[in-house]
Amino acid sequence: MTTTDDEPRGQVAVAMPGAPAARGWRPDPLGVLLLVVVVALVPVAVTTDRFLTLDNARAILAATAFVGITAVGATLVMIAGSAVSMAASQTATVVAMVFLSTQDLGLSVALLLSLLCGIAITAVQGVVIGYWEANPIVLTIAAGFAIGGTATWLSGGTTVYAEDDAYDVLNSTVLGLPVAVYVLLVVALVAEWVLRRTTPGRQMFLVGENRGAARAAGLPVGRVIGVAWAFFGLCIAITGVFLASFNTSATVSLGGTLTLDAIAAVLVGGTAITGGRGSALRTLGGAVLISVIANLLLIRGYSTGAQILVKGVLVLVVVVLVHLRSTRGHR
Amino acid sequence: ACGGSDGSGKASGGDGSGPEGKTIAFVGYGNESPWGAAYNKTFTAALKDSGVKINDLTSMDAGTQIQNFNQAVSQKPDLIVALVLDTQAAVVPIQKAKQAGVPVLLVDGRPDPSVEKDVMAVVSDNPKLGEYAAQNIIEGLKAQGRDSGNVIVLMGTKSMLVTQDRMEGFDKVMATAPEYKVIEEQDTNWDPTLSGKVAQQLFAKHGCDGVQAAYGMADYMALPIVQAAKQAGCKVGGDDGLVVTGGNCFKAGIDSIRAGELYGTATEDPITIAKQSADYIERYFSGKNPPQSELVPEERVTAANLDELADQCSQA
Amino acid sequence: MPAVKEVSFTVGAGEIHAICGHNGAGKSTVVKMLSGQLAPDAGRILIDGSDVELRSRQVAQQHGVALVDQELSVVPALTVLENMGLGDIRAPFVRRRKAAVEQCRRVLDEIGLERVRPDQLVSSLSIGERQLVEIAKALSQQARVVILDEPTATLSDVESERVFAAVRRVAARGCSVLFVSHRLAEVLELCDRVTVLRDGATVTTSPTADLTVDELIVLMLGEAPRRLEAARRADPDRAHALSIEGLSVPGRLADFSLTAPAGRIYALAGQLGSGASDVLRAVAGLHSQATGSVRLRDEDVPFRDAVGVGRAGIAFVSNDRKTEGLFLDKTIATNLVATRLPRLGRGGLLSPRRERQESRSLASLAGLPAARLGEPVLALSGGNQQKAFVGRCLGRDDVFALLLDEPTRGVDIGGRAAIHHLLREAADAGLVVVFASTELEELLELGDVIVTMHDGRVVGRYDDEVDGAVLMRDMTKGDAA
Amino acid sequence: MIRRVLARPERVTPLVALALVIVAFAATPLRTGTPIATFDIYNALQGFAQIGLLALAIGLTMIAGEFDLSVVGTYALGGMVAVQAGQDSPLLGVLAAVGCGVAIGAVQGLLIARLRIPSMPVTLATYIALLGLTYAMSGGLSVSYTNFDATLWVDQTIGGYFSPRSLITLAAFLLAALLLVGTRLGPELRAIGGDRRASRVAGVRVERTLVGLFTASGALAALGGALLAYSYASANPDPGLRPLLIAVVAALLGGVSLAGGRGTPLGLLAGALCVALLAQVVAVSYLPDYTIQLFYAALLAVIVAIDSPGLHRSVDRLRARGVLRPWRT
Ligand SMILES: Nc1ncnc2c1ncn2[C@@H]1O[C@H](COP(=O)(O)OP(=O)(O)OP(=O)(O)O)[C@@H](O)[C@H]1O
Ligand SMILES: Nc1ncnc2c1ncn2[C@@H]1O[C@H](COP(=O)(O)OP(=O)(O)OP(=O)(O)O)[C@@H](O)[C@H]1O
Ligand SMILES: [Mg+2]
Ligand SMILES: [Mg+2]
Repeated sequence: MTTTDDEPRGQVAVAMPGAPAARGWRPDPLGVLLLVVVVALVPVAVTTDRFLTLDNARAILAATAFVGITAVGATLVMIAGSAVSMAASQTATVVAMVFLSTQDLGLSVALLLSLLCGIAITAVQGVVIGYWEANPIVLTIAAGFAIGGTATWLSGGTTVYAEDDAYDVLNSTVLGLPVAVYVLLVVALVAEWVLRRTTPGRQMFLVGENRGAARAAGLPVGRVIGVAWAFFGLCIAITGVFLASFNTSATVSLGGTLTLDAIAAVLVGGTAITGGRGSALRTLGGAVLISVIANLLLIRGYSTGAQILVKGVLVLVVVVLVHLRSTRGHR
Repeated sequence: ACGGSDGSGKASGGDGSGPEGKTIAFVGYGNESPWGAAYNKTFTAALKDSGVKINDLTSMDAGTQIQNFNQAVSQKPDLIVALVLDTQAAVVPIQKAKQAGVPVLLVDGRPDPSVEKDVMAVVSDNPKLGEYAAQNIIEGLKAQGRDSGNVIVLMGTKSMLVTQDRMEGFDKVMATAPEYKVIEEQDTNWDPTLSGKVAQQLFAKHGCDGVQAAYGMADYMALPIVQAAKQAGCKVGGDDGLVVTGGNCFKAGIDSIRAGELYGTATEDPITIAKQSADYIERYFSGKNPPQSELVPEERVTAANLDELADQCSQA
Repeated sequence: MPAVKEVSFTVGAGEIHAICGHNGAGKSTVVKMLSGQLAPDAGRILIDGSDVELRSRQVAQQHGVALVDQELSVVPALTVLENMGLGDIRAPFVRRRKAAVEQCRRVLDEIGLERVRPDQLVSSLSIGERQLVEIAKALSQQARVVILDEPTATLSDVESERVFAAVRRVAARGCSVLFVSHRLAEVLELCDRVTVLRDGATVTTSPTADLTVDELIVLMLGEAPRRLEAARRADPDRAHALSIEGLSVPGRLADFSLTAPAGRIYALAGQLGSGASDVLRAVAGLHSQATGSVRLRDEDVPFRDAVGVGRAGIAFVSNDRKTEGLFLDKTIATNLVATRLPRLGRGGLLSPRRERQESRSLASLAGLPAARLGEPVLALSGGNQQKAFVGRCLGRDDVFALLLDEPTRGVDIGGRAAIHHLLREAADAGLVVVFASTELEELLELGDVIVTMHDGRVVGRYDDEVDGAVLMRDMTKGDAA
Repeated sequence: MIRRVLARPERVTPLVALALVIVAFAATPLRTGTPIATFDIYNALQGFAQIGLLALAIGLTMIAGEFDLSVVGTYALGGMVAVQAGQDSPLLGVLAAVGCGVAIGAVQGLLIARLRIPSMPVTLATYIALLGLTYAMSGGLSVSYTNFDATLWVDQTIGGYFSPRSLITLAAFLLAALLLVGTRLGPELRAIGGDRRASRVAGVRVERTLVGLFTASGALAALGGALLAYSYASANPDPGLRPLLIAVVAALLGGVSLAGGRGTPLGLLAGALCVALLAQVVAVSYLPDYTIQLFYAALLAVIVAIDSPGLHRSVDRLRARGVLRPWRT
């Protein structure tokens, strides 16, 4: 209990090297990964029959469209710091039902109503998350149960059909690509523009990075988060409308695995789940990358299991790299 | 008007006192499934006037269903009517029901072979449905005058007996026309969105000229194939377009056949089987000793007989 | 840059040894190395004459080192009892509740926390009580070396006295105590010897009996601090005032009123827990339970709503730039314009050109290098970070009042002068400036009107010349030194 | 008073929730006309066994401020491994499954603790990968378990109310409770969830504890999956997200918060029982299946409200403006 007698007892002598670490070029792990993936994909792609064809490129884009649109919306929400929504697929399903059941009012009215419905359902969650600081995961799990349960209750589980097939125009192709692909591109560009060039977009980054600081600075935290969720709702609604048109009918399980697929795409796009960093265009890239790999495996005849496994590993690797990159230089 | 029964035995039990006052534990599919919803509605309505009390234990979650099945056994109803999601998991509850002396009527999917003898069954003729799909494809391709062709198949959840039975029937008939080759079989999990996605990629992989026919195991899986083909720029139907066939006929499928896109489908509509199972129950309770296992007659649906079956198929 | 270059000192058994130095001198870094949180790149640490390698907190504990960290390190989610045993390597794996409760009760009583129950959640304690719990925990660990890094920063004088008594008891048992503090008078009173650090190196070690506070300050800073003459100006237009009436925050602040006209700088003098900081936070909309009324330029300020406060023309600089201030990962430019985005374009659109212009002009106003605008704020030194934080609120024509909580926390003397200069200019430009501080020098240097506070109430108000000793007496509610 | 109660929701939430559900359960005879049978309780406990270990696995990680989404993947894999490895010896199957769970949990724990990555994306990725792995192992097919002795054994009734499966689950909860209440581990877990920096400074071995925690979580989930597969005599390659969501509901009802630092194993036990009883209430009163979703939604809504700081501030604001009457404390 004592530090012994008189002379040198608790002596501290510390010296640290004088020069700070050289701040030269450092490889960006995410960039390196992308390079590695692309380099690794090239020989596989070249040796895979019918992979490098225009038709296949089209198919990959078409397969990306539905999940991609929702993922772009989810990017904004994740950037604004509210992590993820567990209710995306239920919301898309409800929107699809609304869209088909209102077809008799005319395509544009149906479109308007269903988009509003998606925005309203999702924005309400966003407002609660933004203003009340509710935990987004708990809230959206609750919302998922509520939406799914109510949809089953009200529809009685029956399939919803359209009275009119005007919606078929949404299934048409332009220059060989389905309309949904163009919509995906537009949505991604708009989202990127909103994030980079508008006040609410910039504020999403700020709120997501440090909500406490944003609040103390008097930024409209609740409103910003609400806007992000409303945009997300719009994206889910667009996905729902396309799902409805593509399937021509809607059932309670129409949304399928949309929720997790969208989250995977956002994560592979390098958006940080803690908020404050990310990009809609990179999410688009992430969604395409997942599709490319799934397509490659499909064409090479790998099982569904292998496709899912590779997707999971890809998400894991990107998550780790994104994290390493974000903490480079500090900590 | 019942289909072939195996005649291996008569359903014993049923005291012949009629359905009045009897209790049924109904462990069916939940209303989340449109097929289930239509079945549940028709089935309940059909038994309404008979005085049978139906205890609703339906669920679309496989685990909950098994638990509900056990619950049903403990309540010792006069009959358990079950449409099970996980055939294998239902084996133990069925054995328990047998021990407890509660009769079980299995509807839709056939029981696991190990308990085949322990239950009554009103089952869809799944092998037949697969055969019909193959017949549609062969007929369609022949009509186009093709002497060769590639076929893709998008199945329902592979782990289910329903899927396996249909594939068996399908493969059997396809074997009779070796000039047509099945080049892809993908499990798309009864998921319309996934079917569409996989179809898109298969068309890209093989090109429009690499696929002549497609089988989507249910109409809601076949229609996304049609959409995917159209979006890939492939011709659907007509003299030289893709021949697509479905199953579990739905209204959307009928409409599509009318539009000349879907070549054909087959029944297994929930209405027919609901009515037949309700009828079976009335016979059972009235002591008419229905056969232990009944098959629901299935119909092939094409443009030729569309009008006769449109009504039956348009309920879900 | 090494945070610590060359530090050597020796602490005897039973000695209370102080480490002093200005902000950023490297005191906490030394403490981190001694407590196993940071590995030294070179050098030796000896305990009882033998070399030790303190790789982790656990190893440090095995060598008998107990620590009170500079940052409050009790876990609010646990009870007092659970916190006492948390991370203590001597605590048995299987908890023995009865013995632990008794021990905890005794330790709490010794440090003057008779009111606190061992089963109480720490989250229900005040900040001062939490700090005392942490100190009590370290002192009860039967350590050979106890390190206390600014243990009294959040304590009242009475509480501090209790801590000193406990520290003396521990030292009397033969334990070495390392005491880091900015409160120089208490250092001289409590400690036997003091080691002064400057820029990461030892300046000297000397017995406290040979030193006065002024001599110690000279040792720390290298030269005696120059005191700027307080320039006091008359109030211009009275309508431009910020007036606070009957502001109360339950448990923190009682019935505070102040009218602060534009042009003069108002200083709220008070130690942590005095309510000075709470006045500013309440006005800034960060205390949702606040009551009273606040008016700026004859308009009501919706002071329970941070967004409304901002819209009413009040900008707030909190005392914690890390969690409530800057967006550390974002660039300096982004941080500078973060609060004025709606004005950098029309209809919600940002104009990159105007953003660039604005951030450049703000950087030059705040004295930040324009060349580094694209770097993340994190790369700046603490002082420059603070400049960016304060600079963010300047040069806005929609801001009429600046509220600053500890505007120069952790900033060296040069940076401090620069920030003071900025605030002075802001006041001259017609802004209401109110700041809260615990530092006498800053209060005297910057405050035109000084309001002293203690225990949630105003003690005195000084519009004219005032002696630092008077302020100190007010702030500690003790007798004049 | 209310304030003091709200300060410790980990004690109040599970008790109130469980009390409500028990009342609802006790009231079912009013609706159905048949009294509650022993079997009803047995079956509710079977439901508890189905979800309990999963809820414990995810709940423990939530106490430490983490969120292990991969438990449902481990759950599926555990079932598959147990069925494939345990055809001859059920014990071997369980051991193999738990071994897999331990390995998966340890790897994740190392990633999360060493690199300090948020657990949610890591475990989400692992979940997807495990799903793929299980799918690949079985070719997408349900694999049946032919050792019927084991199937009958795990579900045999013991004392009318219990089965070995529900007893094992109960034992896991009690063991966890014993460990967390009786040893340093409990406060340490909550400290890690409540304030990680402070725990490090205090000397808690944060990394080691986290690795251990994820390992335990993986083992529990795999054990749960294995027992379930034995009980069903088959392993399903894709259980869907629903078990996960229900486990989260159970944990939240058990007084755990996603923010971490709060919760006890006994609370989790109450939460899991609550969810199981609720399912039983819906089953025995012949309510449609979707009603249970609405119940979950309603219960979660209450929890969201209790746990929303912004809502508390709004209430404070209203009270400060005199719109609401102040709390009596
Ligand atoms: N993690 C870190 N990385 C880099 N530099 C650091 C880190 N922590 C501290 N520093 C720097 O090391 C120097 C010494 O810091 P330290 O915290 O030891 O100062 P201090 O004397 O305790 O100051 P104060 O009185 O404000 O507590 C400062 O220049 C600081 O900026
Ligand atoms: N994480 C970092 N990355 C890059 N450069 C850094 C980092 N931290 C500090 N620097 C640079 O090192 C220099 C010294 O920083 P440091 O924080 O030690 O300053 P300081 O002495 O504490 O100054 P101040 O008193 O203003 O806090 C600064 O120019 C700063 O920009
Ligand atoms: Mg320090
Ligand atoms: Mg510094």
